[in-house]
Amino acid sequence: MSLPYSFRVAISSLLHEKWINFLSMLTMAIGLLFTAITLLTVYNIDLMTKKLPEKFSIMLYLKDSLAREEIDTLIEGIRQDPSVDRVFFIPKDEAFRELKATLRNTEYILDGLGENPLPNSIEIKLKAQLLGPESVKKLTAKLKEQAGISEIEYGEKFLASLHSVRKGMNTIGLVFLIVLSTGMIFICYSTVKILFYRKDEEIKTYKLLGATKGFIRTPFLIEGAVIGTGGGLISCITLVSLYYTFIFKLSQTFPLLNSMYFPVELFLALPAAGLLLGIAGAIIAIGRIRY
Amino acid sequence: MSLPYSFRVAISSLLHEKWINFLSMLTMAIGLLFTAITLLTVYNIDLMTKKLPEKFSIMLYLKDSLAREEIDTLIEGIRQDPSVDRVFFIPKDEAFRELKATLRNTEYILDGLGENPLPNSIEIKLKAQLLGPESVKKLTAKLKEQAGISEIEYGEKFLASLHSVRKGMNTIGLVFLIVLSTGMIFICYSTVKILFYRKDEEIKTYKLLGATKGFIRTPFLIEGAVIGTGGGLISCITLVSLYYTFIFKLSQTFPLLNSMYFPVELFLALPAAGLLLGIAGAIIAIGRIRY
Amino acid sequence: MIRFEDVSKHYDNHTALRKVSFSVERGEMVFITGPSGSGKSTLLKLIYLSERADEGSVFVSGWEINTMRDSDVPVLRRKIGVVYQEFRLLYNMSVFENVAIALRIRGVDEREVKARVFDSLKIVNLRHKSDNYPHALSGGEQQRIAIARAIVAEPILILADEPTGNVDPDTSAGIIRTFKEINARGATILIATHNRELFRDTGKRTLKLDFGNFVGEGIG
Amino acid sequence: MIRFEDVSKHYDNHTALRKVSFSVERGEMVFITGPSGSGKSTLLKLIYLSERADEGSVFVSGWEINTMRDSDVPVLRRKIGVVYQEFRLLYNMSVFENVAIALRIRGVDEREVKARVFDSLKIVNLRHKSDNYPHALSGGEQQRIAIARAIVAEPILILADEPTGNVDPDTSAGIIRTFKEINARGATILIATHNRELFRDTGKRTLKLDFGNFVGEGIG
Ligand SMILES: Nc1ncnc2c1ncn2[C@@H]1O[C@H](COP(=O)(O)OP(=O)(O)OP(=O)(O)O)[C@@H](O)[C@H]1O
Ligand SMILES: Nc1ncnc2c1ncn2[C@@H]1O[C@H](COP(=O)(O)OP(=O)(O)OP(=O)(O)O)[C@@H](O)[C@H]1O
Ligand SMILES: [Mg+2]
Ligand SMILES: [Mg+2]
Repeated sequence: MSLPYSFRVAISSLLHEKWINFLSMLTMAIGLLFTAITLLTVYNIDLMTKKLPEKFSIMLYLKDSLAREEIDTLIEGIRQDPSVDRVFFIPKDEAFRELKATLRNTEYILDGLGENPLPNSIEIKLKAQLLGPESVKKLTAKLKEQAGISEIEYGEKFLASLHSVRKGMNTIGLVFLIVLSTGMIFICYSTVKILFYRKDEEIKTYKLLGATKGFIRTPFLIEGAVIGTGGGLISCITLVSLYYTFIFKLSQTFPLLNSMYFPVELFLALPAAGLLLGIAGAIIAIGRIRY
Repeated sequence: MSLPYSFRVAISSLLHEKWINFLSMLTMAIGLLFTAITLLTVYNIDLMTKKLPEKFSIMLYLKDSLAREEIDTLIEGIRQDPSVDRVFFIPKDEAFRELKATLRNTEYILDGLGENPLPNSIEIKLKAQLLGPESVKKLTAKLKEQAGISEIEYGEKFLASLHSVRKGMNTIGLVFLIVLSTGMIFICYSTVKILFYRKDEEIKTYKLLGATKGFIRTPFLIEGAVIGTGGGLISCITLVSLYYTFIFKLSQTFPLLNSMYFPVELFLALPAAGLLLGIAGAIIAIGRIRY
Repeated sequence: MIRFEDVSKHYDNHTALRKVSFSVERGEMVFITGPSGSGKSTLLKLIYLSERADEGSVFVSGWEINTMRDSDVPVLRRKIGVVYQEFRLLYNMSVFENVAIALRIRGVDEREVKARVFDSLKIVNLRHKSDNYPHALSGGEQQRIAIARAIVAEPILILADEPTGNVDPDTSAGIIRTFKEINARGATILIATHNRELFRDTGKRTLKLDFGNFVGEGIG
Repeated sequence: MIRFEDVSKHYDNHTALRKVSFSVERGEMVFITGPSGSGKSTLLKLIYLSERADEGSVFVSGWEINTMRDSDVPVLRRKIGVVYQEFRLLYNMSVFENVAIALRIRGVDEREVKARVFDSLKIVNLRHKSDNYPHALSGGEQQRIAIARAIVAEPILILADEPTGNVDPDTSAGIIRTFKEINARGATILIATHNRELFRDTGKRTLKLDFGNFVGEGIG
């Protein structure tokens, strides 16, 4: 059987019942749209929680007795550690200026102090991907053995809660993504299945006339593909419009949205996903053809 | 026509094509499930952002010259303001202890100070629902006219960003809720429509036999109602299971989830919503019956 | 009972009836005959308002039904029993329910339904198939179910479109005998058929259609 | 060409054929007759494998088709042209496509299709309806489309189930004439019918079924 013929049959069948086919297209569009929105949301939340570790650092308060060269070798040693990203030296004078700035209107508190009571300190930023309660424990244990450090401080609580937030967010996001995608894929499949249900008699007639499985299936696969791709295109257009009408406008008043990431690949993937779903849906919907 | 008869017809029709009807039920279940999940999410985010204002307060730093009675009348006056929720007086000694606690390991900074340099202060908590940049401006303007107050401090930036976060979250949540609910309701309708599409011939036969509109519609409405209610029940059961397998377990490791609110009414509303959607879907799907 | 006055019916690309006039008296039994595509089914459809005439007037029981309001159509149809050429059975209902539906639509008391349905099924010799579904019946059996459904409610007018196309001569004769009995009890009956054996020797009036025109009238 | 050996067919609650044996030679034209529900359609269904026999053997062209593998079924069916009692037209395709499908399934070259379809439609006098959709045709016209589809691919075996139930005597005679011509060119033809006029004076063999048993054989 020639492919152009199958195409003609599929197109004529699509047009012959255009409203119900358009309805199916819209339903698939909605399924794909929500999968895309969830994907985007989960992805962006993940991006945002990835940025959080930047705020984390380990502070080393140094003994006043340490000479400048000793400090330099200390810093150099820390830099060697594989989990360390960047190291800053904060001289005691700078720390004092910062404290003053923090106290702002009440800085007169410090006026009574003759001398700067703050120590020199070193701030350590860790590599984001290696950041976790264990790696920090290991590093601090090593640093404790070093001479010249009077105290080590890091936000243990912050680190722990940051970690649980990230894990929680990612788990919830993933669960949500899986549940929703499964649901939406099921909806796409179910739409094609219910749509093709009434074609049973048609398929039976084809079989009785002696048509091969391929001959019977091809037009239906094309129909499924057209409905799926159509749905994908509609969802793609809707997503772009939603982006421009809401996210784009809202980001003026709500700058957090500005940093959201909308990968172009996703937009292009929607019609492709629709195509695949449509064909797969049609294959499953028609089922095994038995003579 | 007797209602029991319509029921029998509907049930026999449902059973006659049980798989496709079950598929429609599942599809509606998914639609309802996601609407419920979104509703819950938006609702909980709203609840959480509603709790944020508790962290906001206005600080009044008082002149040392103020006598205890004067302070009391001042506090009494502030309490009269309709936007004020609670008022605390913080004596200078307590403020000093707090500062010491804040500075923790570096409290020796304060050792040099002979006398407590901090003033007495009053902390004002506003009613959450009246909290906003304007109401705070109005209150502080009024307070500025009072004698005995050396300074008024409040987190202008915090307030502004809190406000925009709440507004943004609520807007996004609402948009998402509307878009998703519309989509899911459409899916429910579309499922019933596609399912009933192949009943055209059946309806035509009924009409030719002289059946009244009510006679024709009733069995289909019952079918729609059964499919909708079934879908609602399935979504309800799934939601409860999801709650127990995920949220409940996750909340052990991720305590934020503990404070999530799962209203029982929502669970009960799902089958009811399914029922309504099923009947409405059937009415629209059958359409105007014309002779 | 039935009167056509210069009735024409045009489909998109075809004129099925051309200025047809005739009348059938109350209590008559009339055959309509003519080659395939001559407009027999169309003529019947205009009576039960499955189609509306484009020109002329159609009277049934004194009503001009061609301009009838939509809301009156089911009332008209409930007075008529129709054997459709394509049977129009309900394929997700049992044979019993397929016949009973005609009574249920007319609001017949549930206690009466069973007896009347079985009586009707007995007439077409299908009492034993009452629990089957239509797709498990032979072509002729399906046609007889359609006949049982048309007569069960004892309508004042019966329209039968090729009611014996799928049954053997003996069964056909039985069906015509049944129609004659019903006719003898007062019902008006119109049968479209090209089976000459049906109206041969019945002594009933026969109208002959060809290409949408009446071309003859005789006694069978 | 066809041989039945003690073939029985039981449906859920009914025995449609009971130990039926007969054979049809290559190039024969045979009528199968019998009352409604006697098993004529079932017998034909066993040949094109819409149903499988429960007991006995069915031979077509020397193959024992009752135990045939699923994958060979379409090969068998493409050798046969069937006029189904319920027509089985494709209602979302034009009349032309409904006939052409039989050629397309057999992989006939697209350039040949048009001419052959129109030839076939001319035989059943429906050349002018080729652009219509089936639901816009009269019952008899639909039946003739089914006949056109069965003969267009010039199969070696034609099975026709009540092929003249909805057409007038003149058209019937024309259809039988066509079948005879095709038969004269070598095709084997099996026609199930209870229209005695069809086989009267044809000089062809007639098999008579009753309640699933063969009860007689004669020359029409
Ligand atoms: N799928 C089925 N399930 C149960 N019984 C069936 C089924 N198909 C046919 N029958 C029964 O088998 C018997 C023979 O049916 P068949 O269709 O072969 O009769 P037929 O000779 O073609 O009759 P007709 O002239 O009315 O078409 C009938 O009584 C019918 O009710
Ligand atoms: N819906 C339609 N659209 C277009 N043409 C139609 C339609 N219905 C019927 N026709 C045409 O009108 C003519 C008369 O049709 P009708 O069904 O009345 O014929 P009939 O006398 O019943 O024929 P038969 O004996 O074959 O059933 C036919 O040529 C048919 O093709
Ligand atoms: Mg007709
Ligand atoms: Mg048969």
